[in-house]
Amino acid sequence: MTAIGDNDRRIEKYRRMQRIRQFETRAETIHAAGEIPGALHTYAGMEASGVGACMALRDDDYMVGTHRSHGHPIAKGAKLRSLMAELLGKVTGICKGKGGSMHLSDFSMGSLGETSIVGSGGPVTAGAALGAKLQGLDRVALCFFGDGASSEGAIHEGMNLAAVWKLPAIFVCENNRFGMSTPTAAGVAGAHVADRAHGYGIPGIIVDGQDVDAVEAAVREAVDRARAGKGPTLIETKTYRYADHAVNMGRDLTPRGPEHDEWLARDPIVLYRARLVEDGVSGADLDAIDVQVAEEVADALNFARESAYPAFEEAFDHVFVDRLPIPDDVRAHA
Amino acid sequence: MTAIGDNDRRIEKYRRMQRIRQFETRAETIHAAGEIPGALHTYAGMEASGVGACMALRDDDYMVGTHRSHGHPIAKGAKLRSLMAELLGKVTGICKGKGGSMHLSDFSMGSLGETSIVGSGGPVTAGAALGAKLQGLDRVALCFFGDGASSEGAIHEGMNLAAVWKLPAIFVCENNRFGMSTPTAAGVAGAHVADRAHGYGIPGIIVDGQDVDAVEAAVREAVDRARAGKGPTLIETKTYRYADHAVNMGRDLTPRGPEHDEWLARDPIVLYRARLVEDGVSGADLDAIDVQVAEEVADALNFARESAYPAFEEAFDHVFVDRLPIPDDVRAHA
Amino acid sequence: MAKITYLEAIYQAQAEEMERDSKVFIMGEDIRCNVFGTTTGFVERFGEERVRDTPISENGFIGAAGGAAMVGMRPIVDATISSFLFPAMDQICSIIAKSRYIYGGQAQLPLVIRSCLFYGNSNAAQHSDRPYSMFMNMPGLKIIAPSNAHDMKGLLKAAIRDNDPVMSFEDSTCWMVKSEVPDDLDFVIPLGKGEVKREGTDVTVVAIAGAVNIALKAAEKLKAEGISVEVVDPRTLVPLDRDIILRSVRKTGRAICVDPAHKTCSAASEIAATIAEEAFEALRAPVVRVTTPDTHLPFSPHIEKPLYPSIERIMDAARRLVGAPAPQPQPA
Amino acid sequence: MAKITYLEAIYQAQAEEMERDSKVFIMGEDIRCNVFGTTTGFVERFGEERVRDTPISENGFIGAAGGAAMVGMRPIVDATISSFLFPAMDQICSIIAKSRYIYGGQAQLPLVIRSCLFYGNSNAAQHSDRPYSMFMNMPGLKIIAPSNAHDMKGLLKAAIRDNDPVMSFEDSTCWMVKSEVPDDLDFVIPLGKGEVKREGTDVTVVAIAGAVNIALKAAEKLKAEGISVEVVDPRTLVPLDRDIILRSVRKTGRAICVDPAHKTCSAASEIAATIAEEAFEALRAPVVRVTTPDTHLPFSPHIEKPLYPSIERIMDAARRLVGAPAPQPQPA
Ligand SMILES: Cc1ncc(C[n+]2csc(CCOP(=O)(O)OP(=O)(O)O)c2C)c(N)n1
Ligand SMILES: Cc1ncc(C[n+]2csc(CCOP(=O)(O)OP(=O)(O)O)c2C)c(N)n1
Ligand SMILES: [Mg+2]
Ligand SMILES: [Mg+2]
Repeated sequence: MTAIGDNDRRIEKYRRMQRIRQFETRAETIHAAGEIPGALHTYAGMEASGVGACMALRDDDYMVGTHRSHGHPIAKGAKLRSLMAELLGKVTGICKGKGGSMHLSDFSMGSLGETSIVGSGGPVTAGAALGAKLQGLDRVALCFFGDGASSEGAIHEGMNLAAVWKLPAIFVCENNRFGMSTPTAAGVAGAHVADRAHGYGIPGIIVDGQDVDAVEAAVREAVDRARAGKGPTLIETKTYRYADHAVNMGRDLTPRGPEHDEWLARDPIVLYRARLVEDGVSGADLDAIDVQVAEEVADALNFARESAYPAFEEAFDHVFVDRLPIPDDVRAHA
Repeated sequence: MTAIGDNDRRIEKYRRMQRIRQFETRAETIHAAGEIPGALHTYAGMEASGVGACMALRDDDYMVGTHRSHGHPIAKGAKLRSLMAELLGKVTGICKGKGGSMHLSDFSMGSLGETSIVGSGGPVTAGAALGAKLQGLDRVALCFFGDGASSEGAIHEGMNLAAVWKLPAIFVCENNRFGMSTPTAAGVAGAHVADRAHGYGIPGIIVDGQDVDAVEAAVREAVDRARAGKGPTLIETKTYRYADHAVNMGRDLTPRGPEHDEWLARDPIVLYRARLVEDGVSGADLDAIDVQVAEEVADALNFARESAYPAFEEAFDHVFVDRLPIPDDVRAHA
Repeated sequence: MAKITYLEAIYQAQAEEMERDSKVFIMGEDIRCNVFGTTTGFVERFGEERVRDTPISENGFIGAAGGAAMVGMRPIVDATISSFLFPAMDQICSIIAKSRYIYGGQAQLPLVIRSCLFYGNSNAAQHSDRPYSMFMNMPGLKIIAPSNAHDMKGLLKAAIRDNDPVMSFEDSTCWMVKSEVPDDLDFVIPLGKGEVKREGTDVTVVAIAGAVNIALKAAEKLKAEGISVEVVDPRTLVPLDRDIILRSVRKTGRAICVDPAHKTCSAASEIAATIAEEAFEALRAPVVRVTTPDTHLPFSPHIEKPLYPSIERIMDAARRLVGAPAPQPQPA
Repeated sequence: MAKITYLEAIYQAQAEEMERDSKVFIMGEDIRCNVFGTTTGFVERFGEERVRDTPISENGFIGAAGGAAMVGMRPIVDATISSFLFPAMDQICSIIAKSRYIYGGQAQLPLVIRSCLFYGNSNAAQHSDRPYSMFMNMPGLKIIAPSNAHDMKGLLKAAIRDNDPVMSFEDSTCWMVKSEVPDDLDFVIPLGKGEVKREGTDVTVVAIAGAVNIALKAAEKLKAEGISVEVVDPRTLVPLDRDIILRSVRKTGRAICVDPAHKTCSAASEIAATIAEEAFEALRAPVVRVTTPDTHLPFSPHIEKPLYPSIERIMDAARRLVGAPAPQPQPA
């Protein structure tokens, strides 16, 4: 695969993958220490999938993600402060502390939610693509979903709807080999999720999910198709998650096979760094990026730690446009 | 296509198709006269699809159908009396008058429901196939669903589940060109519903739905496969419904095209009669069957008319195994 | 003012709002062919882009309404029969009801999900659901349940203009009933405001959707027996106008809650609980519910029809509450 | 008798019934790896055929439980978290709840759908639903909601043996709590029988699921204030043991309904409405509900935790009902 894009774009891909990795490494540590409540599903190992896909999008394109929600917004360009603050449940969090780790969704980056109900992003994506079309905007909507999610009716309905209406949508199945403890083949019929495309009469593409350039190229083609009014594409990125389904759970649920080490040996960031160096980028420049990213992460964590928790009223805001009244008996003990 | 089966089986196919046609012709008339409450969705034009499929099944095999529920039970061998009584809402009806036209399901014939929620038979079928497998029975379960139904998540989930677990299931999509007023292509992505099979790694077969022998042959192959433990098959019968979505609605919702007359010219019963005669069956014998069937239908209608309506208590029976008590205030005015 | 049916009110509300605001569009199964008469001439008037026949895929297109709303559109979804909301339950409960909240106000979801309560006409259990109370238990969804053409039009227009997701439950027993409706293009009824449909002093009947019309007939008959009934129609179930209900019960001291839905955990249960909690001091008699009992709805008309709240059952309840004797049964 | 946790009770009930009856099998997402500890050693003991990991496909496998039940099996489905019932709503409401009825008794549906109420631990709104009241409004579904290991085991065994579909809502706040459970392999608690968990004379607290334990603690503290609380646990929500509730309220004259679910159209609403309808003569005070308010559940623990019914809120309600003064606030 030939590298694509000019140098700056490629550096940006490297930077975003580093951001995801370092952001999560830090998050995992402080989660273990009890600083982050709830479950934490990390994206480590899958960075090339998210970054490659998002780098093929414009800033104003839409994106819908999943419970494994840290990678997608960073891949799309989100700043780290409000993401980290969200993990800590602070009012400065991107969701004001109401979403948490499964919902790091930055709408200013075109996100329309990172939804923790598996498969539920499918219809939303079709709808966003429809909304763009109806408004005469040449935006596309991209749906990230897992291999496990492909079994949900919602994914089928989203793809069928997008295909029937030739909507500018891209469905990216991040096949990381497992849904929790279940190997893909035990939950998903057929050789490849991408094969489902045939039934909808749309292209079904398989791409090396550890190669950020390859992912970007595949998604870019789908985006061009979508913008040209030719309808959706289904892309399957073959990738791998390093950590267990969620981290710090006490035991590993994932039945690792001998291929585990092979996957670790194809780390998307290591691979990309090597390619960049081979293509003449200096190692020192990349080291400098690593350091900058480390500073960003540290800054984000500082910001998050110094931020306040939401006031109790926040619990009653955003159910509707108008804030709900707080019942007296609840307020009395808040 | 070469004819298959010995003469008796072929006569039986003819008889069942006639039964469906005559049963429904009669039902349509008395529905117009107000003798049948609710909506009536007829199967006329599609007889070869149901009869061909069911003749490939054993008596103890399972079957799940749809709102267009008259054809399937008759195809599977059900007697007409309790079906007609059900249409009239009588207590002698197969569902004791509680199901009506959308639910002519005769469990003694292996039926597990004719369900009027579009697509909802998919998971039930997978479950019945699973139940057979778990009990070591070599039975199969067959799901009838419409072209429109293929867009429902439930159909996707049922097929995926059956494929992953290699269940003895057969999914028969009766593609009659429309879902209500919507042409198949306007609701269903892809060239053929059968193409969906590819995504599940199972066979996807297209068959002439007006040729009862062809349908039987295709389903028989799928049944053999299923019984041999090789998993499900998706079969699409290309067929046509003659009447509007439901009959006696005052106006026709179906946007008929020029192919309408071509379909009428390929009536499954007329075609089959011609083939039988060509193969040496005497026209007089077939006429005799037509007359016998007419008598069966008349007998069924007499039976239905003479039957009683359910007592009010019936409304409270079969919610659970134990009959519910009737609230006093309701009973007072029943 | 013109006298129009409930279905015409739906048609007018949709047409006027689509005319007013190009962000409003409508989709649903077989909507272009105008099955129930609520989209007459829409394709010709608004074009195929804004009047969309959907696949049979409720979770898909109702969820898509959510997505389209998030990017700036104002979708109306016609889900036809309420029973077909079950396949779409996840998009309604997990995405549409919750997205604004989960994302801390980042998501906007101005959309309307319409469906009819299709009971009483031998459609059997799978087509006869009246599931609004299920959605009342899910925060984040506004719910209207109008009982006549006037309210239907005013509430549906308000719903389309509202910036929150609104579910409209449309009672098919009201479809053909006419009432006077203002011609004003800006006639809207604010969500959350109930109405006293008839004043009375002895007993309050709080009725939902089509039951309002039955309650009004019962009130008229009870008048002849010397019982004065006040009929309150909440019109909107979320937000529920608890004040108008409590005010009435505080006046009459007696309450009957009439609801065409199944009894357990119904809107009637909620209203009764509210009365028992907040107007207890005023109560002079038990709070009674007149609902459909907790059985499914059978096909056979002879056993289906007696299951719904009826004029007779409301009259019985009212007599019981005021301590009036039941009328002598007529000799057969 | 042995002291075991609620999770162990689930494990034992399932293991014993699978041992007893070869028609019983279990399926669910990631069930073989025993995420919550309710299927320890099951694959080894019962084999992969009877212990099935499913695709992530709730409508598919819950519907498949219906199909398998119709052909003679007795499936247990572990849907893990209650929020994941929404995608399966159609198979539950249209097929499982209705098939026996629609087909006039031809269909048999002996199956159990288990799911946990997963609230209070920063799982955010999409994972924190407590939707049992939605299913209470749908005829044809029996529902259990046990509050301790003893009841969990006895009710789950009864559910597995029952010939109707049963939904089991398992409160995650009870998971690790131990209680004495009989060893008898035939220990079952009949569905539809509530229990008085603590006797008292001044006020009845009817509490649901995990709220029972909070109510018991509140009762203990109120005793010190001279208020005698009777705690009633319906244990089964359908059929609901209305008698045991009414008997208690007729004795105390006061009722508080405590429910971890959202207030509107909750089980608490249903119980309150029942009391107002059938025990009105005995009531000496308003019927009060202590529930989670109608907002979604936020991630941030600081604002999530105060939303649930608490000991303090129950105590406040009890004091109000008996007319006792609230205790003086302590200086900070
Ligand atoms: C509807 C629904 N069912 C089950 C779950 C529980 N769950 C959360 S993540 C997950 C696995 C998802 O697998 P996949 O789609 O492959 O995504 P991955 O976690 O591998 O990124 C499951 C079963 C859920 N959140 N939503
Ligand atoms: C879930 C659901 N959505 C919508 C309907 C209304 N409806 C009944 S039949 C039908 C068309 C079904 O088309 P198809 O599956 O092709 O079957 P056909 O009627 O052509 O036999 C529709 C939309 C329904 N019954 N259930
Ligand atoms: Mg995965
Ligand atoms: Mg069709």
